[in-house]
Amino acid sequence: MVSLGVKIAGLSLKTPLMAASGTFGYGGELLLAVGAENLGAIIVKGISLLPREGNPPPRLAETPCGLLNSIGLENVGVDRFIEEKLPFLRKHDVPVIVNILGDTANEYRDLAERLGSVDGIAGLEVNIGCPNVEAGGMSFGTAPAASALVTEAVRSVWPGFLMVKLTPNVTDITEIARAVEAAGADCLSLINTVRGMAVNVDTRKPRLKNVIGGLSGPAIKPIALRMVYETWRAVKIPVVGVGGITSALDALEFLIAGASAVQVGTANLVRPTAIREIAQGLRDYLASRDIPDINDLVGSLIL
Amino acid sequence: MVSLGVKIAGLSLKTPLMAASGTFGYGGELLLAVGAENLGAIIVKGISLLPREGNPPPRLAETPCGLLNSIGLENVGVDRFIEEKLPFLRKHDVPVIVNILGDTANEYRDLAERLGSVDGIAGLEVNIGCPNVEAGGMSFGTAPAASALVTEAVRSVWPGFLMVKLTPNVTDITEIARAVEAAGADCLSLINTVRGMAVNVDTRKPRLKNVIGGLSGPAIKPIALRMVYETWRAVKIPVVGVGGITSALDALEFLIAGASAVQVGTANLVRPTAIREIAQGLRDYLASRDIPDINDLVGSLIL
Amino acid sequence: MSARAYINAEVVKNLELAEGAYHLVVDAGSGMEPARPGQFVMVRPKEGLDPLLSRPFSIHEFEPRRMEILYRVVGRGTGLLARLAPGQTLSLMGPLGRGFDTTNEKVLLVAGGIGVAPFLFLARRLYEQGNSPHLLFGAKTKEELVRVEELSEFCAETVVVTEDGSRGEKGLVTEYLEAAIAKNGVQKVYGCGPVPMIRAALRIIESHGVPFFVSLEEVMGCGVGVCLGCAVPRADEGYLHLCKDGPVLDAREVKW
Amino acid sequence: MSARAYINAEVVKNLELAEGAYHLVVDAGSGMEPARPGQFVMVRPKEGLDPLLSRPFSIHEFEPRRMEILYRVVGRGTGLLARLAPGQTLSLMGPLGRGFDTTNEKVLLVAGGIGVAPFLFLARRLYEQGNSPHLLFGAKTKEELVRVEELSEFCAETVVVTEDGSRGEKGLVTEYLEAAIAKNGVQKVYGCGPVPMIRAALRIIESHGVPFFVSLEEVMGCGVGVCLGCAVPRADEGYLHLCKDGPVLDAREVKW
Ligand SMILES: Cc1cc2nc3c(=O)[nH]c(=O)nc-3n(C[C@H](O)[C@H](O)[C@H](O)COP(=O)(O)OP(=O)(O)OC[C@H]3O[C@@H](n4cnc5c(N)ncnc54)[C@H](O)[C@@H]3O)c2cc1C
Ligand SMILES: Cc1cc2nc3c(=O)[nH]c(=O)nc-3n(C[C@H](O)[C@H](O)[C@H](O)COP(=O)(O)OP(=O)(O)OC[C@H]3O[C@@H](n4cnc5c(N)ncnc54)[C@H](O)[C@@H]3O)c2cc1C
Ligand SMILES: Cc1cc2nc3c(=O)[nH]c(=O)nc-3n(C[C@H](O)[C@H](O)[C@H](O)COP(=O)(O)O)c2cc1C
Ligand SMILES: Cc1cc2nc3c(=O)[nH]c(=O)nc-3n(C[C@H](O)[C@H](O)[C@H](O)COP(=O)(O)O)c2cc1C
Ligand code: FES
Ligand code: FES
Repeated sequence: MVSLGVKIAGLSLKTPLMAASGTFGYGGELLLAVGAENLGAIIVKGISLLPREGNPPPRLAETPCGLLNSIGLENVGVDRFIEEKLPFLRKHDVPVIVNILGDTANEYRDLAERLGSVDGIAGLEVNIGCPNVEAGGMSFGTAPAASALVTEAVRSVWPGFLMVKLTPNVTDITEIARAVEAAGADCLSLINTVRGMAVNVDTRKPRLKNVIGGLSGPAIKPIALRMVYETWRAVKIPVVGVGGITSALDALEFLIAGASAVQVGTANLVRPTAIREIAQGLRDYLASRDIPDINDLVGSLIL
Repeated sequence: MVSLGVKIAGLSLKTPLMAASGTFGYGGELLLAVGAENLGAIIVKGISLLPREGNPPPRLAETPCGLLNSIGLENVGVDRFIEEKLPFLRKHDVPVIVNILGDTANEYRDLAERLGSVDGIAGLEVNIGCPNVEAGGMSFGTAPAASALVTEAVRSVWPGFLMVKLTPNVTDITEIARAVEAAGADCLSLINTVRGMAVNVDTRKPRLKNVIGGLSGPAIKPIALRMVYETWRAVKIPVVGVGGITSALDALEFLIAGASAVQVGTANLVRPTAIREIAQGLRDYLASRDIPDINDLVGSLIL
Repeated sequence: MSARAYINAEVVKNLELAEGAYHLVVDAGSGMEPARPGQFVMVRPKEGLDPLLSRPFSIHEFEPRRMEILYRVVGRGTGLLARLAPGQTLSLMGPLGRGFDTTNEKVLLVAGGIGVAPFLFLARRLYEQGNSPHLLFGAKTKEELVRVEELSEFCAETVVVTEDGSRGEKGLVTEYLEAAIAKNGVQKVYGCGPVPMIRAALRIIESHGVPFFVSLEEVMGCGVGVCLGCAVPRADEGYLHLCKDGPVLDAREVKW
Repeated sequence: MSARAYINAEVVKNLELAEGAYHLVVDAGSGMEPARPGQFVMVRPKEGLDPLLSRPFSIHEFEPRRMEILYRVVGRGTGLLARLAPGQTLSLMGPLGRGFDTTNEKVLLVAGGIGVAPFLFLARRLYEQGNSPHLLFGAKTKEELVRVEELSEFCAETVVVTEDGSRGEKGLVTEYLEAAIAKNGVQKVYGCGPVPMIRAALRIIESHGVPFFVSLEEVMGCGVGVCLGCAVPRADEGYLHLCKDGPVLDAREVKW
């Protein structure tokens, strides 16, 4: 028997496979398809203090081996999340990580405080890829100081598992990573989507109503993997890899390059059973190579 | 008859399709496959003052809809280029644009000066994605000041057509674009490759000997298109779009989003006749829509 | 087996009925749960990541194991679909979404072009309940009036309209809608077709005070409610999500 | 037609000879120029961008129109190739690169596993020139000794070696190389197979002062010399480019 269990910053996961935020809903739909035993954690769709409508359609456009989305952070807001979604999630034996977002550092803090008052939340993932409303709208995550500010705001009220999710739309991801580490994050997840665009040449309109959206899926895997590797070498806290993982081999690339766990996003849309299949693929890989423990692979890249 | 001719910063091209640097060699191999009448310009493989060996193999790795390369700027050096390669290129009725690279701003300047002394060169494309050796090795193109410095150095000795090629590995491409515009560039080309990585999970080694390489091909098209659109709105000089163009529809996306011309790179490796097919596709598109002139499409995005 | 998984289905038939319009019949084995008229399936090639997303199609006809769709080739995904030969396999997930309400009221079906797809299954179901619907089917030319013979078998009356007058009435369906509602004492209208047709139909139908339910389209990511990609603006505020709240929606709930 | 373009070729035969080893025969029509032994072709699916790159394969046998390759399934591209059925088409470009020199000298061919691929065409050419080569063919097991009957028809002598002794001599080809060179008065050795085999062979062959030419492998982008992807380190400094300078190289020119 091989072991897929991992422990990140004190949080124990049955497998190193988390469902990435925004691609697994609030867990209800896909949990049964995947099976709780295959799922390290569920990261729910990004939650804000107040409900958000999201962007007008079209919100999705396919690109070569990729997906552009401009969902625009539609969500039910923290109160309805706690009332309507959390009870279902609590019933399953899978850690629930809440992805949070806000317009200001204070909003992030208030959100963390509110979530700290309820049971059944294993940790927070802070999405710092959102526009920093107080500073002209560039995303928090593109500046080390703003990234640190948000991290500190959350840390000040949330003593538990705190993962900060980095945006790839930066010149030097390690600079942001170090700032977030210093500000008290327990671990880092990366990458969020890469900003992209597509045009319909028949209508000459952008394929997304919002013009620009976030690129995800296999297309961005090499970018994500590079950033995970760079970040892993730059910080001491664990790194969780996200971006384009659709198969066990993809997940293994990230683990070998330094990720302590990974998140599966777009692949859940393509195949609701993706995480189950990836978990099985990991078991097969370990078994066929007589590797007893998935942790032996983490950071095992041979240069 | 529809017209594919475009004029960028005074340079007339028979079609808006240029062969991107590093994917067309020095023109010899593929020119015949494409046909001079389909080719707006040939941008030759990046040239440095002295010959360079390039990186050890493996230098290439395929990724989903993409290609990672770490050729490492292998080239014959400016003298052999002028002696051995330029005579062949001069014989064809296609503008030759020389892509130049260096370790210091002075090297770029010296190179431009040397190239200024010979005939048959229609313009320069300055690759500012190279490591800035005097400033710790981050690429020139990731800092506005260093980007401007290189541009000014070349401009000081090169009065002719000057295109500066931007790297996408930055937080805000418009900031770099504006700095390069102010420093005297005639036009901008973007994007160069996106830094990426891949791992062989059998050997646990990076797929590239150099570990990190540059991602090109259809996978990066949405990123390139977004940056072209952002840059087109931020500067007054023309923008040339590059990144993942493999079909006429791809080229049209860039033109509609603001590019005055485009470059075709990786697609030349996949199909040596790619540019010929794209040119034909553009003619068909214009004819079927009764658009007489390709220039009518440039920046025609409907929001 | 849960409906939240792709199953392999074997192509039984994939026939071009008119230029660019295909009729696909697959053997979905025992893995597909019974469908209701108006529901849809997500379809993808059995292998590969490009195209990445599955494509949604209304269920054209359904019997246990046997699932049919009617589709028009408009791009890459449907182009690949058109090339599948009998014996080859594809992946599909479904039935998904909420279908048409099939309680016994006097129903008028209004179809535009390939929008007729969901109505065969629906008409048969209504017919079997002893409640044959009326059908108003519009298209550009007679070639586009695909599957009209099969459909009219289950309909109390079938009115076809072509823009070029090559078959049936000449003009737009909307010009014949008024009469169809009034004459037959219609209690409910179901529509599927191009948005301009639906919009025009809505104005007419509303003026008769008759409920109008439409099967809509939007780009879909997952088909199962997790990505929030398939947003349709609500009449008041916010969005409906077509894959969960639809694809059949009350036209008055939607902002047009 | 220039060799710098892909042509459509129709699969005539695609047979699994041994586990994972396939023999593909295509009808390349009139678009393919005559090939020389040792040259290669770039092969890609007729459509789609994923996989993006073409895959290089040695020409196993060639007659006008008819081109054959012998390949082992090792990953995605070869996996897709293995699924092609007769009648389906693929894209190919070639012949490319520089092949084997076929002047009349006493030649020994040293093959390891699927590395035997380029030697059928070469052996036949030499045989037709009245200069049948000697063949030393090593593999793990007898199953991997694919196409050995066809090959030995054109060879003056065929020595097969398997690691498990299931056919012919037991051991590694390199153990029999010394004898093969000495006994037959060999003037030139051609090799194709795994790098460790080539390296070991080189040491032995060099000690006999006999030239050794090898067909090498490296990841290729374009196959026509424009991308500089296929670098092979030179013995002195810098790089050779396999698709132009090779794939057959003088083993002494290469840094091992
Ligand atoms: C619930 C539902 C039921 C449908 N039923 C049918 C049907 O029965 N018969 C039929 O012919 N078509 C139906 N469609 C439309 C069908 O899904 C699209 O035509 C198909 O996805 C186009 O794929 P493509 O790759 O060929 O086109 P693309 O090249 O992807 O795009 C061509 C056009 O189709 C649109 N499109 C692309 N992807 C989608 C998507 N996932 N959903 C909706 N539109 C998209 C694009 O915006 C574009 O305008 C239905 C759509 C929905 C949402
Ligand atoms: C000149 C030349 C002639 C060849 N002749 C033959 C032949 O006759 N028969 C045969 O079975 N194989 C031959 N090969 C090797 C063959 O090209 C690879 O096995 C094939 O490309 C693997 O593709 P894949 O998608 O199945 O594997 P991948 O999944 O891409 O990779 C599997 C392994 O193959 C290697 N590989 C991937 N792409 C290439 C490439 N473009 N070139 C070389 N290696 C690659 C990878 O590094 C990896 O180790 C030849 C290679 C060259 C360069
Ligand atoms: C439809 C969609 C919605 C997403 N919503 C969120 C979100 O709410 N919060 C967040 O941090 N990331 C969100 N993401 C980003 C993913 O969690 C993930 O970081 C990204 O898609 C890259 O991973 P992938 O390639 O596996 O999808 C979303 C992605 C998609 C495709
Ligand atoms: C093999 C290879 C070599 C390249 N060499 C150069 C180069 O020498 N100079 C340069 O500016 N860009 C170089 N590029 C980048 C391309 O010119 C182009 O900017 C990039 O590949 C994106 O376009 P594409 O997706 O069409 O390939 C190279 C790209 C590839 C794939
Ligand atoms: S398609 Fe994903 S929520 Fe509807
Ligand atoms: S494969 Fe491109 S130069 Fe050899």
